[in-house]
Amino acid sequence: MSEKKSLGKVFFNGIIPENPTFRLVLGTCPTLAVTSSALNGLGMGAAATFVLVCSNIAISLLRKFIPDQVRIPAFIVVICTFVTMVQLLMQAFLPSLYESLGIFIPLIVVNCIILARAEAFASKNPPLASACDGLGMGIGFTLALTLIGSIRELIGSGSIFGQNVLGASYEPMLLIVLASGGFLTFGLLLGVFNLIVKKIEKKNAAKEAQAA
Amino acid sequence: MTILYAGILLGALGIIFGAVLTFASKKFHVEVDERVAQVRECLGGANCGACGYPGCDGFAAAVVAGEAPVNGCAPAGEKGAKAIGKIMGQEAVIGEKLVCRVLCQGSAGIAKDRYQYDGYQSCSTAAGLAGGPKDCRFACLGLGDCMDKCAFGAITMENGLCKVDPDKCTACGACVKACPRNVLKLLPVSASVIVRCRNSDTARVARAVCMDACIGCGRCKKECQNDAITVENGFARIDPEKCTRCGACAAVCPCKCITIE
Amino acid sequence: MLTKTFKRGVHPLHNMHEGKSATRDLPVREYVSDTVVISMAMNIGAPAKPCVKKGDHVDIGQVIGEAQGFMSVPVHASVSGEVVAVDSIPSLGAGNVQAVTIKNDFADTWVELHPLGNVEQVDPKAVIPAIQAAGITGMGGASFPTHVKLTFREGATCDTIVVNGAECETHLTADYRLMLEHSTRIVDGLRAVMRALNVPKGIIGIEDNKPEAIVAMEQACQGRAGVSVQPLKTKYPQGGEKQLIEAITGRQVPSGGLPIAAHVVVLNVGTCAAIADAVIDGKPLIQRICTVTGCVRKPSNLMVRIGTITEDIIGECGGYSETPGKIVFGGMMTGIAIPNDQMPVFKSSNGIVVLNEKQAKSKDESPCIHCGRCVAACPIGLNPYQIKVAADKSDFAAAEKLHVMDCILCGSCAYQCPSRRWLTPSFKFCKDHITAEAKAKAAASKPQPPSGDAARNAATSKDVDSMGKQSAGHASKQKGGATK
Amino acid sequence: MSLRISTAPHMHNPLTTSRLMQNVCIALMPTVLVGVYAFGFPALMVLAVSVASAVVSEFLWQKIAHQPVRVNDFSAILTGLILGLNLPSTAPWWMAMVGSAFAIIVVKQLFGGLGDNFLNPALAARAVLLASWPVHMAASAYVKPTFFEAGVDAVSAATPLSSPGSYTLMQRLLGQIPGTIGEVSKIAILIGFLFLVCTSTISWRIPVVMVGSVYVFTLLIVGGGFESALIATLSGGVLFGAVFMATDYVTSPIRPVAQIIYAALIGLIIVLIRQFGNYPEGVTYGILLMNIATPLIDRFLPQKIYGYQKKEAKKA
Amino acid sequence: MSITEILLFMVSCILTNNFIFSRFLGCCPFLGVSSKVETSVSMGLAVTFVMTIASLFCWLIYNLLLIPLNLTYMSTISFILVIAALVQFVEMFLKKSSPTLYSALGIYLPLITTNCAVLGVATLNMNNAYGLLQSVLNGTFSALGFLLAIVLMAGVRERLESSKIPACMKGFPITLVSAGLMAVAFMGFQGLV
Repeated sequence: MSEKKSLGKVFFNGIIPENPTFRLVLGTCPTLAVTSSALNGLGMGAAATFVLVCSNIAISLLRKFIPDQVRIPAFIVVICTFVTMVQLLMQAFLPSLYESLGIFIPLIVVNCIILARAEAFASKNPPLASACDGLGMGIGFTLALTLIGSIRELIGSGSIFGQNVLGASYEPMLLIVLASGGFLTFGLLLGVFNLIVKKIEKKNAAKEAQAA
Repeated sequence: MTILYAGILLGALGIIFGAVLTFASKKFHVEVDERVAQVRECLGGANCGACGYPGCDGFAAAVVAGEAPVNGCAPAGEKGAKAIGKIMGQEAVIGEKLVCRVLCQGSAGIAKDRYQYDGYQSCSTAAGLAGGPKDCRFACLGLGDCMDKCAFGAITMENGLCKVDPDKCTACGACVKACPRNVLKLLPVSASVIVRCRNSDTARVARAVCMDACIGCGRCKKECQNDAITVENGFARIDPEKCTRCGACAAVCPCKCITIE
Repeated sequence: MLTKTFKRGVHPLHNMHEGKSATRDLPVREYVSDTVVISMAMNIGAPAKPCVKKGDHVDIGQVIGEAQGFMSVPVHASVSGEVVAVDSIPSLGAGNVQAVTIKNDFADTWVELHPLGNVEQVDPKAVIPAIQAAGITGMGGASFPTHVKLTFREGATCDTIVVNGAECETHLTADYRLMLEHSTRIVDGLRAVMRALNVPKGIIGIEDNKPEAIVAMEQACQGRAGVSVQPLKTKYPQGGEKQLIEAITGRQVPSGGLPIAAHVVVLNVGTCAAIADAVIDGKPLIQRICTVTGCVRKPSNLMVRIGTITEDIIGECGGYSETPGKIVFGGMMTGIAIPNDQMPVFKSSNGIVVLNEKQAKSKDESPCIHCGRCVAACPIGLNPYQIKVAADKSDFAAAEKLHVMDCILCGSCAYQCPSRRWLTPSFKFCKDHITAEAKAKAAASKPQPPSGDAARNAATSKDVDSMGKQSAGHASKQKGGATK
Repeated sequence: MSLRISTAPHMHNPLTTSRLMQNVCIALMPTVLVGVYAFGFPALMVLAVSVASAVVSEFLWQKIAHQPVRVNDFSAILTGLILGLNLPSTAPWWMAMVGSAFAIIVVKQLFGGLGDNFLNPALAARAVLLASWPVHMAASAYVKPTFFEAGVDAVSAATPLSSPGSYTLMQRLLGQIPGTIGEVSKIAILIGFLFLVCTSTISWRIPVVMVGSVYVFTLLIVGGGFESALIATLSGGVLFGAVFMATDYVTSPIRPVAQIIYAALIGLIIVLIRQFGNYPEGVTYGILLMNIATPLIDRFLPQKIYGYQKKEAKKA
Repeated sequence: MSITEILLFMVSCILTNNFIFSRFLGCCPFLGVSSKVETSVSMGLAVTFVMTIASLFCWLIYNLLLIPLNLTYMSTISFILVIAALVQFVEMFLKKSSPTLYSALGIYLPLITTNCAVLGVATLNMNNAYGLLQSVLNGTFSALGFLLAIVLMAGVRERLESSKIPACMKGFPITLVSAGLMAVAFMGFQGLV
């Protein structure tokens, strides 16, 4: 089923048309938990991208050898090795980010995006295409996380990436940084995203109608 | 040395669990409808639960049982939906694609009102009150029973008359059943020339109740070269097979009740 | 005697709305108009077939429409005179019905009658055929053929007959005046039915806002075997069949069942009086008491002949006092609005209420605020606000799961709703579609079902007209005449 | 003659939705007057901003979403009033505005407008404000009512909850104790309660059972004599919450038995939070949590329908 | 662990730091499967069943195998293997032994393997170095918290079915906002323990 799609298209597909967070709504756990600050969002996105790209490449390389019935456990093992690698690297080089992400680094293993892409794409396409797809998806995920993280940080603590933006007089709305704020912000953003997509589709449809 | 231990540990765990599982799968074998497995194959496989069903197996079972829509799995995308459609045998409708047509033009200005109706907004309720708010016994009452019933949003109400969007219409027939006045009818898409009236009263009564009513004068019948039009019990009917869409009948109809979609 | 009642319900008659006061104390006046239009479909069941032609002369009580089968009753001429026309008129429900128009020659010549004599000695077997021959149907508003109600499947036993004197509808005082002026007639009719069905007990339920009627009926019951009066609390819908049974006998009619399943038969006081006329004098049902009230100069209780035109009746009551916005047959809670004042009176028309423009205007719906007043009002204990949500989506399966089929369409919920939501009509919409689907399924399964593929093709390409669309008729469930 | 035809019933109980909302607004008036009298001009400003912001946000939302503008059914005004009464008089104006906008747009209109929200808008907004700007909303922001005596600076004093002994019972009833604008004077709330019950706008069940359950559970869990339990019940927002917030039709159960369960559990949660939680006042969270559970209570309460019990009736 | 400690631990796991509303573990199935109350109850019970057993096995493997061989960095992969195998075994066992229970509960089992909650609780047990009893209790009580959250959410979502939610908010967005408002209400329990 993997008809030849140009690599660019596959890459771009992950960012807007099938953005894992806003369009397919996968991987909600890290999206809600980690985005209390833009930096965390970026960190989590980068880690997930790294794992996604590596596991896609590895899985598409091994796709011929993995018997079909045992494919899910095999994928999990592959993904897990990369996650453990990321975990150890982060613990060594970025201890502060590791502390703030906490339990969610090992949880990348069960992140639905990675398993979904592995299952739906990587196990059926050549390594290069899978890598692009992994990269596209990863960057899409990172962009989404960073966007949510920066919004929450802006409202919740008046700063972005730590730099104070809204001045001293602004009294930050602490709720947004807390747990419930995560749900609310992500839900409202998803709603706004749907609205924008619908408006674009309506404009295209209108254009097509005139053209037809 | 610890690398060795790690390898041994993983290997041991893998072997032990593998053995237990193979033994268990033999002992606890239960046969399953193979179509479920095929449908399961086309799904995203991530058990993400986005479709609202408990995981991909749950969704596959629901699709085979006919409860879940073929395109319910978002990650599977367009390709998945078509593949599942093929497995489930929902081939494209054999023969021509049907679409629902509105056989009435009695919107607010055209069909005269019998009384002002401001009760419950439902056609079958209004039709049951002294013959319905429009003088014509066959007119569309414009209160939206068909619109409520259409699951695909293909029907909208304009100026007291229902309007069907051919692209969205999947010819499921729910609206035809919902309409108390039989104004809607499933016709092949190509049958674009339609007589939009079904008033079987005499010409005098029909003209009195609606400006665009068909009075069964038969002028269209004479005009049509390939004899596609028959006039029965007071109104003209076009046979989709014979009609060549030339539109001659529409030009000559005195009451303007033949339209070309 | 302490008053009994049923659970929940609503009290719509706080004095601001007490429509009855206008005509409570006015004695019944006789009124005969010069032309009558007698419809052939005045009751639940098959309409009668006219058996007279234009130009025939008819006497009062002569059969002008033969019954069509068991679920149908003959129709009699209510005036003597010459048949002017036999044509179709718009009915209260969907489509048109056959009707006989008679020009009254005021000779009041009766057709030859054959009375059965005193009710205490009447032969039990002859009562029910006499009731069918007299064309008697329920006078309380449902107009169900009485002889069908009194014939039971074998194995069904009945130990009580309940007579509905509650008249819980707003504005109507027809039954009240009947109880005051013809109390013995009612008891005679009840005794006749008790003899016919050999039932030991007959109880007449009357709301306690009609104390004079209770006294009059109690006097009429003196010395009559097994007959008594039971005062009931004034509450709407006390007059509903199921509510009367629950209040008087404490039993409940099982869901989907008929009152006979609770061993009770319910008759209206008007029906009992008509039965007495049929048994004692052999007279068919040709006239009834009808309350005319609202925006008329002289509100009154009229003994009108069946088929009298509304316009003449209102003329008799001094004409309109204001420009009419809406004319309703029956009371405010379950009455049917009529399109114009040419509509004739039926056997079930217990009242004509004329509303002015302001009263007729109905506010539009606002969203449900879950206040629970409809749940507190429903005498059956349903959740009206949930059923309405299903009805708006035309989701009949969900509505059926919420027990919409048990709804008696009494209107209490819609009356109480502060957001003016169309609750009762949406339930009628659901019930009609569910019964239509059940009937279609029954019809489809009865003949030998066509083979698989043929059926599927047949369903889509077949010309939909000939499916015989059963449109949602008003009380008269006859076939929708609209489609060819 | 063109007559109008509509479906039965043709007559209605004169009570309408906007009439109900107006009744509740009227019932709130005594509390508003005492609150403004006690806390002076700042309280009036907070109430005005919160009501205005509620009405404006509802108007804007319905305009943008092309819905029929229904601001005249008083529900927005009511939400604004209740939220205003839930804020301390020292609350900054922008906080009242943000709170009302959040209540109307996110908690109510986003779910479909009047009748479709599952949480009481005013309460959800108060919880959000409490979580977002604790310093303005917490008990420390309560000031002693100045009753317009000039010169007395608004010193933040110990609240009746934190040190029960410092105020006499009478002071509590008349409202000479620090607290939010609406919860101070118990007498005014009782007047409002009586008005609502007499005009049958609300049923007595929820307020009475809720206050009763707070009293009972205070006795059971907190212990310490009937007197102190009564004082604990009367102090804080229990009375105001019971009469005006827990009885919001849209978010409270429908059947009487369900209402009793709902009110009893609110009382339990309030006492638990007061005794063990780190918030001094549990009313907001008690009511919100039971609003969440209301759909479950309504759903699992058996429904006695005519014609389905009394199996023996058929046999007899 | 005295009884009162267990009770306090239970209240803290279920109410104060509820798995969904304050720890964000297991949100995917929470958002996906909570449309009907019956399915949510089954899902919740299945999660409780698996998390309890998973906590037990993971603790055993961690303390008896990984620590002596100081392979602690292998914890994630071994936990995942254990959970996957466990779920597979339980699913087969249930399908065979009681089809009714399987039809109600079993179809959720494959969904649980990729559920962050199960792996989350195992990892938390490891991080907090709970004892055997405490980690099993943590597994059970956290799952009960998940059950409470998903059943409440199902009740709310069924109620919202009759609401006129704007088109762009239908589906996930309105569920997320509802969960957010519920999380605000659950904040009341902070400090309860």
